[in-house]
Amino acid sequence: MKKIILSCVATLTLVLTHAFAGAPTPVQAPAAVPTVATHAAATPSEAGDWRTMIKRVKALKDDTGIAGFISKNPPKYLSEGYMTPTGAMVPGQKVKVIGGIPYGLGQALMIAVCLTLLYLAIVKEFEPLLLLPIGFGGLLANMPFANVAAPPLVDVVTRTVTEPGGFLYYFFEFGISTGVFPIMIFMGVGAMTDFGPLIANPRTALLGAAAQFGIFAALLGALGMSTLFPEHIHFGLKEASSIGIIGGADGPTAIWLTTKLAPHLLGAIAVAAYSYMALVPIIQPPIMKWLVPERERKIKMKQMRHVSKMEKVCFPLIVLLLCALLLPSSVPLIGAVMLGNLCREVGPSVSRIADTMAGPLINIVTIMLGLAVGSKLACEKFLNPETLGILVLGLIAFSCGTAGGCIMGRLMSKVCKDPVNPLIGSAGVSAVPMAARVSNKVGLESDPTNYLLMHAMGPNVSGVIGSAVVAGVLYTLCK
Amino acid sequence: MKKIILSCVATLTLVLTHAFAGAPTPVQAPAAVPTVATHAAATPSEAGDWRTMIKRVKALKDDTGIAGFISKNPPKYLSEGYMTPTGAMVPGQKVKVIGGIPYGLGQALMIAVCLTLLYLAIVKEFEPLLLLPIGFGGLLANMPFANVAAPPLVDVVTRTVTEPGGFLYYFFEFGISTGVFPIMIFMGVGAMTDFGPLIANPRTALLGAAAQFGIFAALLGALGMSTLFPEHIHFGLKEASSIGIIGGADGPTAIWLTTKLAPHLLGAIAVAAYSYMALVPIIQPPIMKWLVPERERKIKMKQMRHVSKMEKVCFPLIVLLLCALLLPSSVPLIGAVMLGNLCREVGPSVSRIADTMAGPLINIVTIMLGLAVGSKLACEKFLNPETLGILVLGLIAFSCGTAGGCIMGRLMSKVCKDPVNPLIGSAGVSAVPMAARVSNKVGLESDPTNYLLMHAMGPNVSGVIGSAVVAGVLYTLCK
Amino acid sequence: MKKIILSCVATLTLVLTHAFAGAPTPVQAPAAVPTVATHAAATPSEAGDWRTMIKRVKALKDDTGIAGFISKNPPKYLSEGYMTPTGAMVPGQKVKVIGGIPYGLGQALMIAVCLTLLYLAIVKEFEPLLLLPIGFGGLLANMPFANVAAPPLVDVVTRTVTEPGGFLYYFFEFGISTGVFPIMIFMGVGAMTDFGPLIANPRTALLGAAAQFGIFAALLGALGMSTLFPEHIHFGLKEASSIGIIGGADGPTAIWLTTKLAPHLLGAIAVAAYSYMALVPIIQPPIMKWLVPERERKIKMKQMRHVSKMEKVCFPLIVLLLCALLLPSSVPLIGAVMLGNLCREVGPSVSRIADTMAGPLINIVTIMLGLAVGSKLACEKFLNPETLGILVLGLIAFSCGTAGGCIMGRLMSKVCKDPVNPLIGSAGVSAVPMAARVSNKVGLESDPTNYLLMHAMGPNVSGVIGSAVVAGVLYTLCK
Amino acid sequence: MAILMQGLVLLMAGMGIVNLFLMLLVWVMNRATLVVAHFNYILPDEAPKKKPLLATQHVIHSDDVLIAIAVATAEARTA
Amino acid sequence: MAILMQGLVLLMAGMGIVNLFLMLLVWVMNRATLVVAHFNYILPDEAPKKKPLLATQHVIHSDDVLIAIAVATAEARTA
Amino acid sequence: MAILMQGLVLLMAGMGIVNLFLMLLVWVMNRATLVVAHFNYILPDEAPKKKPLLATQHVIHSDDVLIAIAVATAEARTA
Ligand code: NA
Ligand code: NA
Ligand code: NA
Repeated sequence: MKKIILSCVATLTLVLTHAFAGAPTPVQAPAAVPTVATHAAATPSEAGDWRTMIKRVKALKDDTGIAGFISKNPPKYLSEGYMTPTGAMVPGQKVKVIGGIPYGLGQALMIAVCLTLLYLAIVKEFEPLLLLPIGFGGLLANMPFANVAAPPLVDVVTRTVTEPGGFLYYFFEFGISTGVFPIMIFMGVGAMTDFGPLIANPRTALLGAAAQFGIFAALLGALGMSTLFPEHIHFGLKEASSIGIIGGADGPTAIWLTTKLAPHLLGAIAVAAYSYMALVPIIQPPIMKWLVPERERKIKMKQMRHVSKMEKVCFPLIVLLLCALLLPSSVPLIGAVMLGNLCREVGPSVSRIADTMAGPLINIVTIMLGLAVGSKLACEKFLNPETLGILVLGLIAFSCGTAGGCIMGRLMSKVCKDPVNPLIGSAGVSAVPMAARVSNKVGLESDPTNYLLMHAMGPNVSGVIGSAVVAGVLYTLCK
Repeated sequence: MKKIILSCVATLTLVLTHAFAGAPTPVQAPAAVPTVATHAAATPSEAGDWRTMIKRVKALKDDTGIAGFISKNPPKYLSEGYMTPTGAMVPGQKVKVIGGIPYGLGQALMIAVCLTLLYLAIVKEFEPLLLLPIGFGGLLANMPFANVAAPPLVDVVTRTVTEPGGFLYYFFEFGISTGVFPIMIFMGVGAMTDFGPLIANPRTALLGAAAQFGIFAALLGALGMSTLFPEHIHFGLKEASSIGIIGGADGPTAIWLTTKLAPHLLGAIAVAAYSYMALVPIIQPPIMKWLVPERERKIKMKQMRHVSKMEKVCFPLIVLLLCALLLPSSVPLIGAVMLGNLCREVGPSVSRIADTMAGPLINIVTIMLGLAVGSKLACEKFLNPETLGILVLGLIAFSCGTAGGCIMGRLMSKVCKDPVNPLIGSAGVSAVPMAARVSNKVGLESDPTNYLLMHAMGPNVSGVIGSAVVAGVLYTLCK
Repeated sequence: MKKIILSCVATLTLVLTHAFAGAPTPVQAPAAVPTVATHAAATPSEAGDWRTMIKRVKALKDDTGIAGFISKNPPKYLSEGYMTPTGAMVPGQKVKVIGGIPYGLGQALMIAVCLTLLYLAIVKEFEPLLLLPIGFGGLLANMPFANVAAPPLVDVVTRTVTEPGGFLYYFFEFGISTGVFPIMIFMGVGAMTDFGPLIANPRTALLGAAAQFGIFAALLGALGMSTLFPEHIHFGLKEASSIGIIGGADGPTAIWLTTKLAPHLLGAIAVAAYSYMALVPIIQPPIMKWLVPERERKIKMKQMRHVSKMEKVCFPLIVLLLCALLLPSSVPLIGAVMLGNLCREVGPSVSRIADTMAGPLINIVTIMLGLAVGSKLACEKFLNPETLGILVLGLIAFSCGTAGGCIMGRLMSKVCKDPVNPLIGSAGVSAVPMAARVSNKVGLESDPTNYLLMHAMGPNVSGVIGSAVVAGVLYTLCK
Repeated sequence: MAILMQGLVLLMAGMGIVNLFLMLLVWVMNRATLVVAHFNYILPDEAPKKKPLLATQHVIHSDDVLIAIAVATAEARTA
Repeated sequence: MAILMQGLVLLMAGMGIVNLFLMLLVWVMNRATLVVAHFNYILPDEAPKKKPLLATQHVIHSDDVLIAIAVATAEARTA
Repeated sequence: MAILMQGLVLLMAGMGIVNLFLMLLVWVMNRATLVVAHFNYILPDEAPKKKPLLATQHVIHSDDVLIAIAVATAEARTA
């Protein structure tokens, strides 16, 4: 077996080396023959003799990934700009990777980053449904000369597409640039979410509001960072808002807002959002234990009342109408969640729709959204101190959100007649249903008979509404 | 609990009122500091100090839905026109709501209309799979400043999209403007339809033809209306044809034709078509009983012969080829139905395709089609006497179609050797399978042992072919 | 029954003949009345009196399919060019069907061809999941005046679409022009493929490499043909490469490459590729028996070792990274397969994604891809000697691929320590899993106890990688 | 009124065409049935024809399973 | 520092709005519950509430169930 | 003829590259297998590997059926 491989390799290497070396081969005759194309349909590629082809074969070595990884230059469409198929001119940018390292090396580093993401997704099971596609998309997008995320080549005069773009480019333009994918994910989220615990105990919505504090803490932090390190970190209000929304702990909301306000940070923010959502069981418990004294952690809440179908059907419409009256900019996000939820609660007559939203539709969109978001993990945008900042700020966002929820929980625990266990406050950051499970788990540690899961679902789902509201507000104020 | 809410509300109201009131706060110092952006990446939103931001916060009150509902003006893109991302210029229109009421009030009324639609869909179960998305789409599209159905903002010079459109805009452009969604729905319809009863008893196709009379009755009615009330109702041939096709009792056919001939009536026509389809069990029986004497209602039909697989596989191809030879304009609709049906009848080797057409694909498309159609429920197009006219004419269409079918049924009953129960004629309006069930039910009332369901499926499915044929003819003659 | 049909036909024929004959009907009065539109909304279609309408009805006979099939001219958009909605100008072509026969007759012949394809798909079960949609798409696209594959009509000045295109046009532009559909199919293929046998026995990959010889044999054959018959056959390097790739026996790879290099051959090449894939059980066995002596056909291979989950998860990443390093142009295809496979192997945590790729997503895309590819079965491109050439060359490709695999199999059988049955070499042409089954069957004929299926899956799946590699190389060298 | 006359022409043409088309279809199908009868062997009927249904329609609830179990158990008991 | 002040305004405005909105929601829902209670008859609760889940889960074939029953019954009989 | 020569070059280059690539793959995989063997603990094999199937095809959780059978049998026995 080894022999055959070796002998084949030897022979072929010989042939190819020869070709690459450009050695004058014995067969010289054809050189004299004029190589005019022999028939009408002759395409340019036929012009020229076999030597042209050998030259092309040799030129292959300049197009290998290896050559790409040691190259200095970013892809032309990035540095020189391009025309989109619809005729828009996208200007070129000054592309600079951190430390002035060559672009190819930057791509190689990004591939390492993406492999790490895949490791986290696959082995550590960090939100694998999203981080696996995002990591894989980043992997593909950083392969030199593969053009998987490249725009199509457009003839500037006739406007025709001379070479189609990469598939990640089309996924992105189709679903992320238009904002359609996050909306469709939200429909599925709505169709999978039971707002019953919130309806049974509406006051828990306040915990979902308080947990949004993390968003603004990170926002302020981002502005502070860029005031402190003006030469390294450049976050304006738009960037700070997009970073803050990581604290909303809702992937689609974060992607929706970032696409609109700070698209250049999309990769880093999406990665941070999903990573910290996966880390909720690690981030939250210490904060919860620090802020909520043992005694209050043992508080048992009253069993939840039954919620009628009529209430569940009316709820999405009420929320949507309130939102329409007060915060129109949040309507797309809230509307999508409430559409999905309405279909879910109406029951059998529209279960085809609800099942589709929560099944094939959300799955298909998740694949394409993940890959498209991953395609924005470009080295010049990810390998810089700002990404580090985003990671730090994301952690701040989650921590402050958790703290906000817990403190509000303690406040409510004091003020309300019915007992409230402050631990359910931390579930207000959403990250459905992980955060609610964390509340439950921490509660069980103090009293093994105290099941908080259903109670924590109230703040948990109201956190989704809360961060959609905040996203709308930030969009209106910062756009 | 109440206390906490009240105290919080009080504090926050104070803060916000203060902000809204624009009262000079004590902190005056920063005013003197020149607020030049502190670093290169400074975006415009950073320029200006905190007062700018407070001004923006105050300005939020002009962008609430409440402000929208009391505003007079339609959205700018409607009144002033806009450029699409592909560079087409859509001219502005003179937008006038009935009675000269302010646009915002019109939107509020439309929201009430949409809530009524949702009520019908959810509680009364009027074709909920379509009317729920249509109603919800209308709800979203009529929320002021939410821009859920707005086109993207395009920079007229560089042609770049500066703000993406609403998701309902993209659904509409993607699937309805192109005519692709109704076609895909029809594939699924074909994959769910058994043409066996029609193949076993081909002459029942004539009942499906006769029931198309409703289409033309409504068409004439529409023209008559606009001749009688020229100052209120303006239906030309295109509008009349689109209204008439309601009588086809096929949603996708109606949407397909209306999109091409009278897109401004799309909302009203789709709503009328699906509503009356749901009302078939109420509309048809009186007409059937009035036109068919008790004696004939008792006629028992011969049991249906077995239809071989070979016949079922050949049928879609035969219909398609006939259509291609005679009525090319009906080929897209008939072709889609017959493709779906062919996949269904071929059996296991292509069941993946047939199951997908009749499952995930039709479900996904239904969601997007319903929402997109609903987004055309704009007040200036719906709140006017013409909508009332459409509702009246839709009823006429269904009634005359039923009558046409029944009369042809009686004629066939007289002429044919094999017994024909005229009640199956009413099933010719399609509304599969509702109309066939109505035939069965009315038949059972006269003779509790006379099951007409399978016999009525013949005219029922031929009604689908019939109205697709009529849609093609109307399109060719009126475009 | 007959009577009623006949009498109706008589009456209606009378009416219509009258109309067609243009006989002056008694009702002359309206002629004097000026037919100025009676109200503001008057559309052009209302102008004119009933005679205009009768004229239009009469004109219908020029638009029937029958008239189309006897017409000489190709559709205007083909001969005169058109503007796409994005503003690109597609120039007109000189459309010439073989033998100078009228275009309509050409379309009729193509319909016969497509019915044959449907026959093969339905009755002979030749890759029915693809050939049924392809055949049906061809059927629809060749129906005169049906415009199912026509581009939209665009107003050259305002750039607005005045009449939407056919749905096959949109399917094609959306998924094939962009190259997205073949990529998505490949994701599903990856999610359905088990690379275990290849991982257990990596050296079988060499068989998958050797079987790619068919591609180049056909490529050379195509060039030879066009040298021999320069007046009938015009294959340049691009065309020859696209034809050669038929030998890859992978539909998506063939469609992907052909769309980029020789889109005018897409219909013929896709049909050839899928047809020969279905014919693998007929094409391969004689060649295998001729090249592999009875004695070697009986060789029993060692039982395969167990492959751990970790290996299966690492495999797609290793292949992808190797590909990125050496052959960036193959990354889109290989990347898609490996993404699907990674999701499959990671297991339960991402099974939603893997199930979707291998289920609803691949099914939906298959329907649209098949129809869109079929829409390119135009007579001027299919009815010519080149198609015959493509069919011959496709057979050469499959045969030479099989031969290449078998010969390499014998070589390996001689050189390797562990026994290798040369019959598994033929599975290297991919056509998963058909070719592997053929290896197994031929093996069983020589020794009824020798099951080669699992061993043949190694070369079988490596053939997929091999032809994706070749597609990338051909694209780079010939574009 | 002119437009009403046009509508009338549309009615006659439209009803005429749809009737003619479907009559032709009836005629062709009556013929085709006779012809096809000789070729049924090409695509023989499957024993238990499975009809593609809505994906969500096959969805069964564990309830159904429970009922099935109940029935089975009951039958077993009485066996 | 100017930008930090802007951020502070954003914080106050944002937290204020989200709190106000959700408080309003709490208030409306508390009211709505009382009202809706009178209209529960419009949409009565279904006996065993089915929750829409992932389509790919839970699709079962009646055949499988029948086989399961058959096996179960058979085993039970022979037990 | 010139074009045939080009085709020949293509053949040699193409076959060379695909062979080299897959040989390299063979070599890498042989190496990788040895390395990966030490890391199998990272992703342990699951007991019964479930293969992704067509969604519409009625994916069942055999567990459900098994549980059903078990319960049915048990009940029947104790009956
Ligand atoms: Na949240
Ligand atoms: Na109909
Ligand atoms: Na292959």
